[in-house]
Amino acid sequence: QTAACLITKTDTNPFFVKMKEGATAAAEEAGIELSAFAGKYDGDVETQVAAVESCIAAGAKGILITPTDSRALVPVITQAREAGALVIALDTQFEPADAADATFATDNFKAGELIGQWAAATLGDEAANAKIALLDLNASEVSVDYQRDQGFLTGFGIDVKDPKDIGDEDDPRIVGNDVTDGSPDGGRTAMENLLQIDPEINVVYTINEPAAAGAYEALKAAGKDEGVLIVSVDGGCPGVKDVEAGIIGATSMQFPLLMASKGIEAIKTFAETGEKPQNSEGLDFFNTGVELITDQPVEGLPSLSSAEGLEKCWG
Amino acid sequence: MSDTSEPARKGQDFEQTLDRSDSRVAEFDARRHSPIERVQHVLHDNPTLVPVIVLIISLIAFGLIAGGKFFSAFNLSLILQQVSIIGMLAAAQSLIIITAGIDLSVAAIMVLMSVIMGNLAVYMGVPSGIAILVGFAGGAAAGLFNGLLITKIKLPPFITTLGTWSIFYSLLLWLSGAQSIRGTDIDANAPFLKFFGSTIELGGARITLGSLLMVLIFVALWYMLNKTPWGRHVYAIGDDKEAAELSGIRTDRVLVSVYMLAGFVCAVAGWASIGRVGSISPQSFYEGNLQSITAVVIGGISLFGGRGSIMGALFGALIVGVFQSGLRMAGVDVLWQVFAIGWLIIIAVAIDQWIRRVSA
Amino acid sequence: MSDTSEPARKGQDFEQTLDRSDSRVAEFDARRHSPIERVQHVLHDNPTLVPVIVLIISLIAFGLIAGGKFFSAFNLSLILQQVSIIGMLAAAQSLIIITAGIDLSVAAIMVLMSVIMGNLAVYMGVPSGIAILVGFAGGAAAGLFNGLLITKIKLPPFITTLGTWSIFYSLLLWLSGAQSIRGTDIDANAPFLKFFGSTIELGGARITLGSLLMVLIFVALWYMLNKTPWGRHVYAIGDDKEAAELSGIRTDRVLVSVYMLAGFVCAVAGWASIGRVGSISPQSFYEGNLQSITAVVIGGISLFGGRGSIMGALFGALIVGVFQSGLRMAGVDVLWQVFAIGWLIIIAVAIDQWIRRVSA
Amino acid sequence: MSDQTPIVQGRNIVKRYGHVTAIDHSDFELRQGEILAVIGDNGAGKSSIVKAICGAVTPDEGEILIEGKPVHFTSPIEAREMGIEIVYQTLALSPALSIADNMFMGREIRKEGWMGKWFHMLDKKKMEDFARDKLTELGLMTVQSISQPVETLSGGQRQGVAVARAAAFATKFIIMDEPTAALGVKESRRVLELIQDVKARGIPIILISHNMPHVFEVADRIHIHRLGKRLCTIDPKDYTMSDAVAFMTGAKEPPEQQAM
Amino acid sequence: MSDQTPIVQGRNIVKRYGHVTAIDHSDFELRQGEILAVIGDNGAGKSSIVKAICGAVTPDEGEILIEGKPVHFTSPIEAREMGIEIVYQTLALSPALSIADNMFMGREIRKEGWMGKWFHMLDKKKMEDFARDKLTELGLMTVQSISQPVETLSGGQRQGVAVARAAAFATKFIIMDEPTAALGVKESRRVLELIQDVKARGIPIILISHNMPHVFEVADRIHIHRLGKRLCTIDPKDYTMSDAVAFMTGAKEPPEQQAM
Ligand SMILES: Nc1ncnc2c1ncn2[C@@H]1O[C@H](COP(=O)(O)OP(=O)(O)OP(=O)(O)O)[C@@H](O)[C@H]1O
Ligand SMILES: Nc1ncnc2c1ncn2[C@@H]1O[C@H](COP(=O)(O)OP(=O)(O)OP(=O)(O)O)[C@@H](O)[C@H]1O
Ligand SMILES: OC[C@H]1O[C@](O)(CO)[C@@H](O)[C@@H]1O
Ligand SMILES: [Mg+2]
Ligand SMILES: [Mg+2]
Repeated sequence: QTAACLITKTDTNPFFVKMKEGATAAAEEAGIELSAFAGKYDGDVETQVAAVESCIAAGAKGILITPTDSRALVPVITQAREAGALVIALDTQFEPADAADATFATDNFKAGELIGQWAAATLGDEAANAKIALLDLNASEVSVDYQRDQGFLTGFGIDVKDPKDIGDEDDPRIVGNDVTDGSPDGGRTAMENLLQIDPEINVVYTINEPAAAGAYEALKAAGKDEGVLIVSVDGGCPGVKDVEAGIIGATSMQFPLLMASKGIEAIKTFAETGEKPQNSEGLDFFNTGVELITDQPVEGLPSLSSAEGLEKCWG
Repeated sequence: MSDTSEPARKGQDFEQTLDRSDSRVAEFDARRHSPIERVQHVLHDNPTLVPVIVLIISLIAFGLIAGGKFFSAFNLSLILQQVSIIGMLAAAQSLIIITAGIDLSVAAIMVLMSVIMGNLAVYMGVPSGIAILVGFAGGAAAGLFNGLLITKIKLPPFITTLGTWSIFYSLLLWLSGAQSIRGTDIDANAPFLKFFGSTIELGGARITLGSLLMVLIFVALWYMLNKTPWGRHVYAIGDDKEAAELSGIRTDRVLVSVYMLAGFVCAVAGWASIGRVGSISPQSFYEGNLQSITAVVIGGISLFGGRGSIMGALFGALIVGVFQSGLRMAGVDVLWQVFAIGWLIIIAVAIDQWIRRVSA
Repeated sequence: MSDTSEPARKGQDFEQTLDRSDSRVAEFDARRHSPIERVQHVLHDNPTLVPVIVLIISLIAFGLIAGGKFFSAFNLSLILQQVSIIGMLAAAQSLIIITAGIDLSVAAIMVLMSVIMGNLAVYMGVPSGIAILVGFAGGAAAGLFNGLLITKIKLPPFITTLGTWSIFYSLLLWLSGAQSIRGTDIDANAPFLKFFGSTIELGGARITLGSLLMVLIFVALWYMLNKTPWGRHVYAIGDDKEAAELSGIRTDRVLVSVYMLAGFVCAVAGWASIGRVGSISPQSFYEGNLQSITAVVIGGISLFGGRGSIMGALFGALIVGVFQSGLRMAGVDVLWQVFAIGWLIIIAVAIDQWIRRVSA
Repeated sequence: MSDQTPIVQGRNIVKRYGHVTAIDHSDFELRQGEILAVIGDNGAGKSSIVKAICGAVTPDEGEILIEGKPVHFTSPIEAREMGIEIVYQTLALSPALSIADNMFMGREIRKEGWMGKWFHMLDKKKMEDFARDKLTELGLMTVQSISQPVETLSGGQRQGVAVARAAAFATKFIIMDEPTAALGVKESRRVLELIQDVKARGIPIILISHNMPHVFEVADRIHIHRLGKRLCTIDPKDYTMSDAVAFMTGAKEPPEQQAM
Repeated sequence: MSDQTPIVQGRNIVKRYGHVTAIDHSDFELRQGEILAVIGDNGAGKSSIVKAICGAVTPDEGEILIEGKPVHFTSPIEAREMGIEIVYQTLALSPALSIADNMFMGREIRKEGWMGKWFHMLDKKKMEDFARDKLTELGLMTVQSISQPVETLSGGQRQGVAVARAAAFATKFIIMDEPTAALGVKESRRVLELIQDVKARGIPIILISHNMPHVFEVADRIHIHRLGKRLCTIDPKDYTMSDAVAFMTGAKEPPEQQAM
């Protein structure tokens, strides 16, 4: 039987929990023996390194990994490849991307860009006077964090300066950045803090949907639950329901189950034929796609309604 | 003193002069003290003044740096709101630190209990009131578990709660499936869980019931610690456990009650956190343990036990809140906020040491 | 004893019989001990045996559960590799815990120094050797900072290092710009930074120089603690600082040396971590502090100071490594791994307590 | 219960600490209304045997009877609840708490009325008044304030607090483990007077002491402990201090033990 | 330096603890080759003044001269380096370490040869032999093994270890703060003999004690401390114990102080 591994960033994020469920189901079907690993926190390089090593020791044919640090894990997966394993990055790319045999991921910059474009289009002329709050992940600025943040700003039409640095922008429309740890309590506090700086905030970017939920609570408590656009990324079912309820204006849906099933499929093919998967055309990764979910579609920006979203959502 | 009427001719010869001995108590000339010494003395006699003063100074400092907005009733009430959950954890933590213990599991107990309340009330249709009571019982049970390990198996509190933190944390991930319970689902099925999120408007200030609850918890615990026999016993245990045992305190029983009460307070904080956060997320308050300890030490409660007032922890939590809010309003990067909190801890405790030195 | 030749007619009357007094020392009949008591006694006299036995039992248990692969030379050497960095941190932590302190900043010092070494050698063209020496000096300086706060300002170690952890952590995020330094850049510009990643193949086993370094550090520190005057002083301070001071130890100086040495060991671990991870990641080892403490307590070193052998921490780290590897190979969910480590901590220390009870 | 029944009787008590046997099949007896002195070399096991009697350590073997009834104390609290008070060699005071708090530790007085009943509120004033009275009675009021933390007292002053506490609350008997060791001449005398006073109230006392003049002054009987067991008990009227010292140090054979 | 220069001279020493003044402008003097006893009520400030002399506490005011030269000890280590040894009331032993380790604390013997020189290796055997010799000399070898942790000793045995340590290493003078307080009759006697023995070696001793017979037996002069200051010094040959007690307790006016 073919052995394979799935290594996710954490076990506390529903996104990865779903990904694991999807991969486990797909592996069972494909007759692959899958072991799952996860870091203890976002950025836990050490645990992921140990996990890759254990996979090598166990003679895994393929490794699916969501690298918690896109640079730091390159050396160890290079070892894994030398040991004959197929390494596929899920969700987050390595730097350089070709450090892995393939990547099945959301284009995180694109995910940010879509909600940025949506927000700008929704505001129309008012976009020039927008007051934007940016609710990011944490002080360590991991790749998904800056990609989404900078993608959003780009989509909104703001000069991001260094595209790998959060917060170096000087556009007056930005009220400020704060961190949320991707959790509702962090989202709420961060939103309150930024409202303190400027109560007129009318656009809120959030790193993910749990943070968006917290931000909404803060707005509601401040009596500003109407008239503020909250945008987010993820497409988890709770988030899509929040779109339906009008809490989140628009969200970029990712497809963790697709990443997982594609990954398992690729390992199966590799084990049988030695063939490696191909990237999407013109990209250095296989794009598992991103869908904009909103109940207020805007011109020129394809999107799905929350009802359609609920059929595709995960978790 | 003895009621015999025979002449006091007892003991060895040289002791015979004793009845004539002087019974004066040493009285020394009151010398003049330098102003700084006098300050030191006043603070030494009222140790909780220190965090109060630090709090006032930081309020003023940030008022100057961050501008008038900082001083608005709204902002001040917001800070109170923001510290309410960590403040409650700090209250629980203080109880334990006064016994010379430490509890690394407070935040895990709190989140675990909020998940249990949510699962029961939102998904399983249990009436909210009962779900909350189950959560309270769970908090006390978690505290009991800690307390029994510490008293019966005699494990050090640090190690015990390092271990139970892992256990409670994995349980909460398991129970929640790592998923948050959405605010709208709570609103629809069990709005009472959000009770402590309700606000009272009071001229610009928006005070949540959660903030009031925090203050109430502190006052109640302060009363228990300072005005009841139980409180004396808690302090005595923290001061010198063996001496307390020998002088007739059932130290194990008191310690277990302290851990249970702390667990219960954590569960109450868990309920309040639902109102504060608006949803129930297994990922929240991951750093709540260290944050609660930070508040306690900034509040001047000794980690060695037996010394310090629980009110200090309230001020400690507020100081941290003021710093975070102030730095944010002054536009300081998160990075440097972490840096500033580090120095805050060191400086606050250094001042405390300076005051205590007066008696050394 | 006195050299006067006059008859020993001194003191009060009743003392005159003393020269005839018996000089026998109490000798009590050796009674038979139950087997379990005998085990307890043997373990009590050799406390480091406990973690060794736990280690052997867990090796056997996981060999049975996880199958033969677990026992391969390859896997065993891998475990050694995987614990090497936390092991070094645990060595530094043990030093401090033996003085009755605790260091919450070890992991931050380590990562900060690896970032400094990397920035200098990879980005600024400083020769690797010098960059590494700068890192070592930095580690010692960070330890000095902790040590001075603890001895001069008399802050409790827990609070000091809670504060300096924040400070070091924010500095490392700042210096690194929160970006990792890539392995390929290190290979191109400063391969020597990866020195400790080199492996020696030894029939299936792949032993890295980093693993050997860890063992070496433990042996060296063990020697220092047990065979030199300095080591006696470190233990005496942990046992009773005031008594040590009064009996002539310059306790502050020794404490500062301990913190500096610990900081230095952390910096060495920082260098080794570059070889281990293959790159320099500012976010790694965020939980290294608690992990190092876990290894130390599982290794039977008392958090109250003065008791336990540093070798225990090595075994403690290995036990955790064996557990994690074994559970991983047995396909246990991370969630339940966390759960198991929680119980491991509690049970290991409970056994330790049971043995110590023999003397209570 | 006849007047002959001893207050405390210990039979064949054994206590081991790891490899050390501190009490080696020793007997013990305290009679009604008497002051029993326990003397012996350092390390003879005097503290250990009285700790065994009051439950501060649990004996490994042997039997303890209080007023003829077997007891199995697992903690000194149980002994205390029977009216047995102990002044430990280590004093057992909480340094950071006040003198009054320490005196009432574990038996605090609550306010009268509903605040005391329902909210367990302490009656600080009553406790402080009582503590001040007791210390004054003992002539130990050389302290500056009753609400002063015990850690600010000298060794001798602390001893005074511990003795006063025991004297104030005992109803069955008091054990004093070297109560005057740290005390000055004047203070020692006060404690000796106090001991006799307590005896006059009908409460028997076990006094461990190395001070022979003190022992011979106050004791009704002297229990001589040697190498972990009771060597003999003597009447101080029948023997001299020299004899006692000679017995306890092994310089002289003890008398044949009659049923005294 | 003439033979008349006192070994230690303290002038106008003041030490305050918060609100309490423990030493109140007190003088102090220890002469060559003598045994100076310090007596006084509990809390009179005896421990405080000797601590001030040896650097264990830093006086707030006043001057201390050792052999005529002003010193400003900031820690007892500096005093120790001059050959001054102290037996503290609290003993200052490390419970978990062995008797031998404790005796050599801070002045361990290293192995001869390169292991000692370069790697600071301890010579355990030599230290244990020396410790055993010293304890045997003092007749304090009632312990089971020299490598036994101090925490397994009785109070009296511990005191013996502390006294033996001071006697073994002092070259200038020794301060003993109630060294026999916890000791049995036999052990006290040994310590008194030891004190005289040390004196015979030419090393002066400061002895704080509440035991009048002991004081009058060994002291050359008696310093009487009362209410934080030196009341007077007397020659035990000129006064009785009753006089001394009367002075120290305030029952009698002290003699006009001549330059004795
Ligand atoms: N906690 C303990 N652990 C190990 N040994 C102990 C312990 N307590 C006492 N011992 C040993 O038991 C023996 C008797 O001690 P104990 O304290 O009862 O003597 P004692 O007669 O009270 O002496 P002293 O007059 O010095 O107080 C001693 O040898 C002592 O070393
Ligand atoms: N660390 C301290 N903090 C506060 N007060 C202290 C401290 N040490 C001593 N004192 C006070 O100083 C005074 C003198 O104490 P000291 O210990 O010198 O007395 P002493 O003469 O040695 O008494 P004893 O015979 O009881 O040992 C006492 O009133 C005591 O309460
Ligand atoms: O924490 C960052 C991670 O969180 C997610 O957005 C899921 O919620 C992932 O796509 C990303 O890798
Ligand atoms: Mg005793
Ligand atoms: Mg004294």
